[in-house]
Amino acid sequence: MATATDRRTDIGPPNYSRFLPPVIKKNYGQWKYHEILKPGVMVHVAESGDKLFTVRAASPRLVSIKKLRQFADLADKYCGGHLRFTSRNNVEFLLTDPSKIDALIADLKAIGHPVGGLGNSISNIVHTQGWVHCHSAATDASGVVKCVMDDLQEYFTQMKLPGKLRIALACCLNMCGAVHCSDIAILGVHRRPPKVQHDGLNKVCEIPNVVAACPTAAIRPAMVDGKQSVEVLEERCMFCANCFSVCPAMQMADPLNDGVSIWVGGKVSNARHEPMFSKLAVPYLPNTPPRWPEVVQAVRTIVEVWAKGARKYERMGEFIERIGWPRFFKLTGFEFTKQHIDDFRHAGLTYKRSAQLRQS
Amino acid sequence: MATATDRRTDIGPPNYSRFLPPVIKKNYGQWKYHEILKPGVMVHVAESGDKLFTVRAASPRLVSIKKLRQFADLADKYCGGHLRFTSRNNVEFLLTDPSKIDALIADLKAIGHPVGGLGNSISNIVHTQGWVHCHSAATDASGVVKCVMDDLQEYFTQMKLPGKLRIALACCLNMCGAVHCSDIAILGVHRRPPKVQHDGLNKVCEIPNVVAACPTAAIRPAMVDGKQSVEVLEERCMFCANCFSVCPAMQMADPLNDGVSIWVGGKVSNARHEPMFSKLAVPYLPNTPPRWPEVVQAVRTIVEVWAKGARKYERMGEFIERIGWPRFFKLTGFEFTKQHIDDFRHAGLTYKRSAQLRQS
Amino acid sequence: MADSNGKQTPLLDELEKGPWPSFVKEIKSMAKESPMCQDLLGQLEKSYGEKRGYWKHGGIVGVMGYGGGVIGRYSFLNEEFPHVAHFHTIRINQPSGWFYTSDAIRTLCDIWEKHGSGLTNMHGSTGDIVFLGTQTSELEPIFKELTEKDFDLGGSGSDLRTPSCCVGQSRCEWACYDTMQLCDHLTHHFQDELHRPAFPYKFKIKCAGCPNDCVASVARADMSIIGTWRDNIQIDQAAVKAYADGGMNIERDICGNCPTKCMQWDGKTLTIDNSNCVKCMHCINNMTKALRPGKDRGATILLGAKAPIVDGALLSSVLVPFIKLEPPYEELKDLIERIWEFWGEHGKNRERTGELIQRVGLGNFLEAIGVEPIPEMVAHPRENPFIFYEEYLEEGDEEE
Amino acid sequence: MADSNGKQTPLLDELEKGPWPSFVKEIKSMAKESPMCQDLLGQLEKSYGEKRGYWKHGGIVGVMGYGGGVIGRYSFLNEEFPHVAHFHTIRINQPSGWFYTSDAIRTLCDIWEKHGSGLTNMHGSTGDIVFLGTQTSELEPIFKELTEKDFDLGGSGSDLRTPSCCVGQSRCEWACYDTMQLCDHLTHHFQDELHRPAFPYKFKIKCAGCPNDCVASVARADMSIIGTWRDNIQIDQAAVKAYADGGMNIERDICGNCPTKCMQWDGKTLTIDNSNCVKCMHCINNMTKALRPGKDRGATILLGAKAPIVDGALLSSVLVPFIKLEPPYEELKDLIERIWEFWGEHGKNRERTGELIQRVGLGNFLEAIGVEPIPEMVAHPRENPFIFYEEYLEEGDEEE
Ligand code: SRM
Ligand code: SRM
Ligand code: SRM
Ligand code: SRM
Ligand code: SF4
Ligand code: SF4
Ligand code: SF4
Ligand code: SF4
Ligand code: SF4
Ligand code: SF4
Ligand code: SF4
Ligand code: SF4
Repeated sequence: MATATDRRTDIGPPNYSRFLPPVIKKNYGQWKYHEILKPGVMVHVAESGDKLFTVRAASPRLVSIKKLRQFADLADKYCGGHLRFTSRNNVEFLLTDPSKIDALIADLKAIGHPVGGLGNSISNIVHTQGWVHCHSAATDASGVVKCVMDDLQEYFTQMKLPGKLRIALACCLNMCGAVHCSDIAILGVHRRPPKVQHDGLNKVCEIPNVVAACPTAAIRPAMVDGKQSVEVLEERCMFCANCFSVCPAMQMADPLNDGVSIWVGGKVSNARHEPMFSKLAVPYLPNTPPRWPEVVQAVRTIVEVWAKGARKYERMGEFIERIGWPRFFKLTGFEFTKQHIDDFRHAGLTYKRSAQLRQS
Repeated sequence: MATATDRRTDIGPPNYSRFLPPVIKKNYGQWKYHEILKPGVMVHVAESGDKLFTVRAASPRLVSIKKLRQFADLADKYCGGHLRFTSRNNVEFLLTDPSKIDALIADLKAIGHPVGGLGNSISNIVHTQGWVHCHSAATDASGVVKCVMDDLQEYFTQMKLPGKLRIALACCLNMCGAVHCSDIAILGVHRRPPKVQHDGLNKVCEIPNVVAACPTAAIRPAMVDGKQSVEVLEERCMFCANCFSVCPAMQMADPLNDGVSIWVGGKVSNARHEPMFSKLAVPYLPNTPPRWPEVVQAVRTIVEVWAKGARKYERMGEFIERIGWPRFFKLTGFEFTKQHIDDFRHAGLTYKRSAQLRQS
Repeated sequence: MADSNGKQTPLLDELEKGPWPSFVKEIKSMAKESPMCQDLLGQLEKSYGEKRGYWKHGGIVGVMGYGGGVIGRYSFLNEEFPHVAHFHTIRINQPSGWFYTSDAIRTLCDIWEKHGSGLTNMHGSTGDIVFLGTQTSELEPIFKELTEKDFDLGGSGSDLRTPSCCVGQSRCEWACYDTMQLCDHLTHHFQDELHRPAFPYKFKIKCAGCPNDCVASVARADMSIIGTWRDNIQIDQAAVKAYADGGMNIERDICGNCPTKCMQWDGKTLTIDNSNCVKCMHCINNMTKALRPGKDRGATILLGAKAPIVDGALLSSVLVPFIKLEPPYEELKDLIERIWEFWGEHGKNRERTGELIQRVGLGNFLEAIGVEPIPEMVAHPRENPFIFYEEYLEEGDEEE
Repeated sequence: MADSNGKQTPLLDELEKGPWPSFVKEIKSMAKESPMCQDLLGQLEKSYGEKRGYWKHGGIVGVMGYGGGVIGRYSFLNEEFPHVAHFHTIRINQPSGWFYTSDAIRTLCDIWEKHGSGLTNMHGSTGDIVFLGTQTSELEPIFKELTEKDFDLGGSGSDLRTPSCCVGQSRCEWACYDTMQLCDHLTHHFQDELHRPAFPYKFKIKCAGCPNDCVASVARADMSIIGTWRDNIQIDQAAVKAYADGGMNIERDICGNCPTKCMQWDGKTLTIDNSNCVKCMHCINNMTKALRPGKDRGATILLGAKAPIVDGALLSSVLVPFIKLEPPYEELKDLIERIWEFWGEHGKNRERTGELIQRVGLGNFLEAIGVEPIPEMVAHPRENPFIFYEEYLEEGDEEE
C-alpha cells in the first residue's frame, strides 16, 4: 500500500505553458488587436503578423468523458490538439489555418454543439449543480439552463443584440453561480422555513452553531419531545438556508414551495458603467420540470424588452437605469409587489429618495 | 386670574392672506416668469403684466426687536409695509415701484445689511443656537457663521459663481441646521465620551432609557461608589450624544476635544442630480473663538476649488462626482484619513467597488 | 468694549467687525434695556473664553393646556449671570410663507419687549418665529397677548411640528399647487396634534411648490410635499430662440444637463420627450421665459426624512408619485391620519416615521396604511435574495 | 426512452430535445457502461417528478494529508439507487487559462473512466475541473494517478480556493499583466493554504487582465486582481479615422458612452483627457484596431467579494489602486499574507474577508495590514457623522 512518503502531493496544476499552441508561445503578450469574423469566430493578430483563430462552441458544462474525447479528436484534427475552455464554460478551438474553420464548425454541429457566443450575443449560462449533485438545491440547474438556452439559442448563434447579455443560474441562495451580478439571473429559492428534524439534531449538529447561523435570529434552542433541539420563529425566516448549511437536520427542500426567482441588470465589467448587482424582477415562479415554461417565458420577455429598447452597447442594467424601473415593469408586464421592496439590512437605501419621477 | 376657559387656544397662525401685498393678492398663482435684475434684486412678471420686485438682504437671523422695527420702517417707507423672510432666514422687501430699489438698498446697507443671495451666489447660512442657547452645542453657531460669511461676503453680494452654493451649520449631531444635505456643512462635534455624573444620575434619568439610547451599545448599567449609575465602554463611543439628549448626567461638552467638522457635496433640489447627502471633507478643526480662522480657511478653500473648477450650473456635489474624490482631496489639500472611511451601519456600500479609477 | 454691566467682552467684540451683519451687535443693541441681554453677553463671552456652552437641559415648561411651543432653558452659571438663570425660548407659529406687514412685526416686537429679552430668531430652523429668552412666569402673559393678536404657539416635543412652506403661488411662477394655503390648512386642521404631544416623536411637514424644493423638505420633513406635474412642459419656441440668440448654449448647458437626456435642440426647435422627463426643473429654471411646468399639476408625497441621530440621516422617499391638491385636501389628510395611526401604534419611543418604515419594511408599512406598492417608490428593486413570505403551502393545500 | 436498467425517464427525455447541447444526453451516453450514471438518471428522474433533490449533506471525505479537494455526497435514496449511495465530486486544479492539449484531456478521461462516473464539469464555477461522482474507496487511487500525470486537487472548505484567471496575454491584446503566470505562481506558492483548510472560511483569488474582468473577479473573488494602466491610452489616429469612414458614430457611440466624458472627436482627431479616463475599456473594446491600453501597466487589487449569505452580497473594493506585477510578485504575496494573518486572528468562523472588513471597519483593517488610507478606496467619504476616535485629550495634556 502506498504510504504518505511515496505520494506526490502539493504539486499544483501542470504549468499552462505545456498546453499552449506554438503560435501563442511565439506571440505571448504580443497580440495587437482582434476582430470577430462571424458568429463564434474571431481572429487575434499579433505584432508579428501571426494570426490565431478561435472557434467558440457551446457546452452543457456537464460533459461526459466521451464528449471530451470527441473534443480532443477535433482538436487533433483541426488545430494540433489545442483547445481551451472559457470562464463561462464554453469550449474554444485554437486554429492557425482559417481554411479549416468551416469544417470544424460543421463537425461541432454534427455532435450537437452550436458555435457562437462571441460579441453581442448571449453566451453560455454560468450555472451550478442542482438536483444532479447538490443537497442544497431549490431547483435544478442543468435542466433549467437547457430549457432557457434551447429557447434563446438564436441569440447565441447570431450577434443581433445591442450588447452582451450574461445569464447565470444558481440553484440556491449560496449562489455558486455567482448570479448576483448578471444581466439576467435565475435563482432557486426556498419559501418554507426549515422543517426541523428534532430526532438526533443534537447529535449531528451543535445547537449554538445552528442558532448563530441565522441572520434574522429566527432560531432558538428548545426542548422538543424531551429532545434537545431548536425551534424556528417562522415569521422571521426569509429562507436563506444558512441553518441548513451548518446543520442537515434543518431540512429546507420543499416541493410545494421551492421555485425560481428572476433578477436583472447586474454586470461585472467596468465598461461604461461600474459593476452592478442584479435586482429582483420576478420573486417566484414554480418549479415546473421538465421544461420550466414559466421561467423560459420570463427570461425571453426580459431579453426581448431589452433587445428592442436598448441602445448600442447598452447592457441590461444600463438600459433599465435609463428608462427607469417603472417602465421596465410596464414593458415586461411583470407585477410589482411588496417582495420587490427591499426590507433587509440596507433596505432604506433602495427607496426612491427624490422627486425625480417620470409621469406614470 | 385667567382661567382656561377664557383663553384663546388652538387658533393657529394668522392667515397669510392678511399680510400679502395687493400685487400678490391680485396675481396670486398667475405669475409668468421672473428675472434676476442684479445681485439681490429680482422681478416677477405676472400674466397680467404686473411686476413685483424683490430685494433680498442678509440677516444674522438672531435679530433684536430694534432691528425688526427698523425693517418694519423700511417696509413702510418702500413697499406699503410688506416684507417676508426666506427659508434661509434672509429678509425680502416686496416692491412694485422699481425706482425705489436703489434707495432701499442704500438704507439696508446703512443699517448693516448687504443685499444679495440671489441666483448663483452663496446665500445665508442656515444655522442653529450654539452657545447662545443650546445645552447640546459642541461649537457656537452664530459666531462661526459670522466669521465664515464675513469672509465669503463677496459671493453673497455678487453672482460670480458657477451655481448656487448652500452652507449650513449645526452645533451638534442633532443637526437642527439640517446640514446633512448642504453644499458645505459645518458641524460641531464632540470627541470625548460622556463624563458620567454618577451622583444622582439615577434620580434625573431612567437608567434603561440611557442604556437604550446608545446606538453602539456602549452604555451599560453599573454600580459606582454604591450608586446606581451607568458605565461607558469608551472605545465603542462615537460621540453622538444621544445619551446626553435623554439624560443630562451624561455630560458631553469638553473644551479640549470639541470642535468642528466640515462636509461637502450635499444638495436638496431635484435640479439635474437627485438630492444628495454631504460627505466628510475635514473630520476635525479645533474651536478657536472668536474668529475660527481654521474653519473660515477650510470653507474658503472648498469654495474656491469649486468656483474655479465647476462647470456652469454644477453644484458642489455634482462637481466632485465629476472630478472624483481623489482629485477633490488633492485640490483642497485636505488630508484623507481613516476617519473619512465610513465604518457605521452601511459602511461597505461606500467603498469603491469597481476598478474605475483615474490615474493618481 | 465693556458691556453696560462693566464686564468686558473682548472676544465677542471681535464679532462686531466685518461686513456680515453681526449678531453680537444685535444682542448689544438690547443690552442697555435688558439685563437678560447683558447676562447673555456675559455668559457667551465666557463660553468664548472657555470654549464650551453653559446651558442646562430644560425642564418641562409651557403654557396651560399645551405640551409644546416652549423650550425650557437654565444656566449653569445662574449665580454669575442671574438674569439668564431662566432663558426659555418660545416658538410662535409663523404665517405661511413668512409674510408679514410692518404692523404685524411691530405687534410681535411690542409683546416681546414687555416680556422677554427682545431677541428673536427670524426664523427657527423649523420655521417658527423664535422668541429667545424669557422666564417661566412670563409664559402665560406672552401667550395671552399673542393669541389676542391672532398668533399661536408652534410645535415642540413629540408632536406635529410647525409645518412650513415655500413662497409658492404668491410669488413663484413654478408652484404646482398652493403651498401657502395647504400649509395653513394643515396647520389649522391639526392644531391638537401640534399643541399636545402624543406621538412617538416629532413629525414635520414641509410644502414645496416644485421639485426645486426651496424649503428643503426632502431632507428635513417627515412628510415632504413637493409640487410636480404630469403632462408636458410648456414651451414657447420663440422665447427659446431668443435665449439662443442671446448667447445661451442650449445644447451644452440645458440639454447636456438634463438628467435623462430627453431634450433635443436642433438650433431651431427644442423638443422634449416628456415621457422621459423626470421633472428635475433644470431646463425650466434656466429658461424662465421659455419653459414652464405642465398644466396638470399636483404634488409628489414623500415620507421619512430626518437628521442622523441615531442610525444615520434619511431623505424622504416616494409614497405617492402624484396627487391632486385642492381644498379641502381630504385625501391627503386621510393619508396623514392613516400614517399617524400606524406610527402611533407601532412606533417606538423616539422613533421617527422614516425609521419605523425601515424597521417594519416599506412593504409592510404600505399594507398597513392601505397603499399599493409601485415601482415609483424604489430607486431599484431589492438586490438581496432574503425575501419574506408570510405564508407557505402545506401538503394537502390546493396547489396555487 | 427506458434507461439501460429498464427504468423509464420520460421527464428527462424531454431534455434531449432542442438545439442546445443536452446534459441528459451526456449522462445517458455513459449509462451503458456506468451503473452510477444509470442510478443518477433514476434519481434525477425522481427529482424531476417530485420537484426536489435527494442528496444528503456530505461527510468529511478526502485524500490523505489534504483537507480540501473532495466534496462528499450521499443519496437519501441509497436503497433505490445503490450506485449513487456515494457520489462524491473531486475538484482538480485546472491549468491557468483552462488550456489543454488533446493528450491532457485524454489522460484525465482515462483516469476518470477507471475510477468514477465518467461525468465531469468543464469547469466548476470556481474554475476547477470537476469529476462528478465517485466512491470513497476510489479517492486515493484517483489522486495517485492524477499526481503521476502532474495534476493536483483544487480547494474546498475553509482554505484558499483554486485561483483562476482570464486567458490574458496568451491571447488577449489588452492583458495588462501576465494573468496566467501570476495565477500559476500564486497557486504553486500557496499549495499548503490550498490543500489544508486553516482559514476562518474560504478565500478566492481571481486574476483578470484588464477592467473587462472576464473572470468576474470583482463579484466572485475575495481578492480580485484586475489589470490596468496609469499612462495614456495609445491612439492610432489613422485607424480611428478608418472606423469613422467605416460608418462608426464615434461621437455618439464611443465618446457618448465614456463614463467621464473625457473623450472628444472633432471629425478628424480623437483626443482623450487621460487624467480623467477611469480605464473603463469601453472605447478600447470597440475600436480594437485604433486604441490600446497605455504602456505603464499593472493591476488594481480589490478585496472582499462574495455571495449573499448571510448579510448580502459584496463586490470587491479597492485596496491598491495600482501595483506593478512582475515575478516573483513579492509585494503582492506579502500583502496577501498580511491579510490572511489579520483574518486568521480576527475573523470569526465562516466570516469572509469582505465581511470582516465591514465588521472591523476598513480604516482599522488598513491599519492592521499596514496600508495607508487613500480616497481611491472609497466611492465617497462617509455621510454619517459617527466618527470614532481612539484617543482624546485630557485636561493637563499638551494641546495638539
Ligand atoms: C474567453 C473569455 C475569457 C476567458 O479567459 O475565458 C473572454 C474573452 C474575451 N472577452 Fe470577455 N471573455 C470572457 C468572459 C467575460 C466575462 C465574465 C463572465 O461573463 O462571466 C465578462 C464580464 C461580463 C459582465 O460584465 O457581466 C466579460 C466582459 C468582456 C467585455 C465587456 C463587455 C461589456 O460591454 O460590458 C469585453 C469587451 C467587449 O466585448 O466589447 C470583453 C472582451 C473579450 C475579448 C474580445 C477579449 C479579447 O480580445 O480576447 C474576448 C472575446 C470576446 C467575446 O467573448 O465576445 N469581455 N468577458 C470569457 C468568455 C466567456 C464565454 O464563453 O462567453
Ligand atoms: C425665497 C426662497 C423660498 C422661500 O419661500 O423662502 C426661494 C426662492 C427662489 N428659488 Fe429657491 N428659494 C429658497 C430656498 C431654496 C432652497 C432651500 C435651501 O437652500 O435651504 C433650495 C434647495 C437648495 C439645495 O438644493 O440645496 C432652493 C433651490 C432652488 C433652485 C435649484 C438650484 C439648483 O440648481 O440646485 C432654483 C432654480 C434656480 O435658481 O435656478 C430655485 C429658484 C428659486 C426662485 C428663482 C423661484 C422663483 O421663481 O421665485 C426664487 C428666487 C431664487 C433665488 O434665490 O436665487 N431655488 N431654493 C428661498 C430663499 C432662500 C434664501 O434666502 O437664499
Ligand atoms: C431652535 C432649533 C434650532 C434653531 O436654532 O433654529 C432647534 C433646537 C433644538 N433642537 Fe432641533 N431645532 C430646530 C430645528 C431642527 C431641525 C430642522 C428642521 O426642522 O427643519 C432638525 C433636523 C430635521 C429633523 O427633524 O430631523 C432638528 C433636529 C433635532 C434633533 C434630531 C432629531 C432626529 O430625529 O434625529 C434633536 C434631538 C431630539 O429631538 O432629542 C433636536 C433637538 C433640539 C433641542 C430641543 C435640543 C434637545 O436636545 O432637546 C434644541 C433646543 C435648542 C435651544 O435651546 O434653543 N433637534 N431640529 C430649530 C427649531 C426652531 C423652530 O421651531 O423653527
Ligand atoms: C461545484 C460548485 C458549483 C458548480 O457547479 O460549479 C459549488 C458547489 C457548492 N458550493 Fe459553492 N460551488 C462552486 C462555486 C461557488 C462560487 C463561484 C465562484 O467560486 O466563483 C460561489 C460564489 C462566490 C463566493 O465564493 O462567494 C460559491 C458560493 C458558495 C457558498 C456561499 C459562500 C458565501 O460566503 O456566501 C456556499 C455555502 C457555504 O460555503 O457553506 C457554497 C457551498 C457549496 C457546496 C459545497 C454546498 C454546501 O453547502 O456545502 C456545493 C457543493 C455542491 C455539490 O454537491 O457539488 N458555495 N460557490 C462550484 C465549485 C466548483 C469549482 O471548484 O470550480
Ligand atoms: S447554488 Fe446552492 S444548490 Fe446550487 S450548487 Fe451551490 S450550494 Fe448547491
Ligand atoms: S432559513 Fe435562514 S432565516 Fe430561516 S431559520 Fe434558517 S437561517 Fe434563519
Ligand atoms: S444642533 Fe444641537 S446644539 Fe445646535 S441647536 Fe440643535 S440640538 Fe442644540
Ligand atoms: S455619545 Fe453616543 S455612542 Fe457615546 S455613549 Fe453616548 S449614546 Fe453611546
Ligand atoms: S419650491 Fe418651486 S414653487 Fe416653491 S419657491 Fe421654490 S421654485 Fe418656487
Ligand atoms: S425638467 Fe429636467 S428632466 Fe425634464 S426635460 Fe427639463 S432638464 Fe430634462
Ligand atoms: S479580462 Fe481583459 S485581458 Fe483578460 S481576457 Fe478579458 S479582455 Fe482580455
Ligand atoms: S477607457 Fe473608458 S473612461 Fe477611458 S477614455 Fe475610454 S471610454 Fe473614457
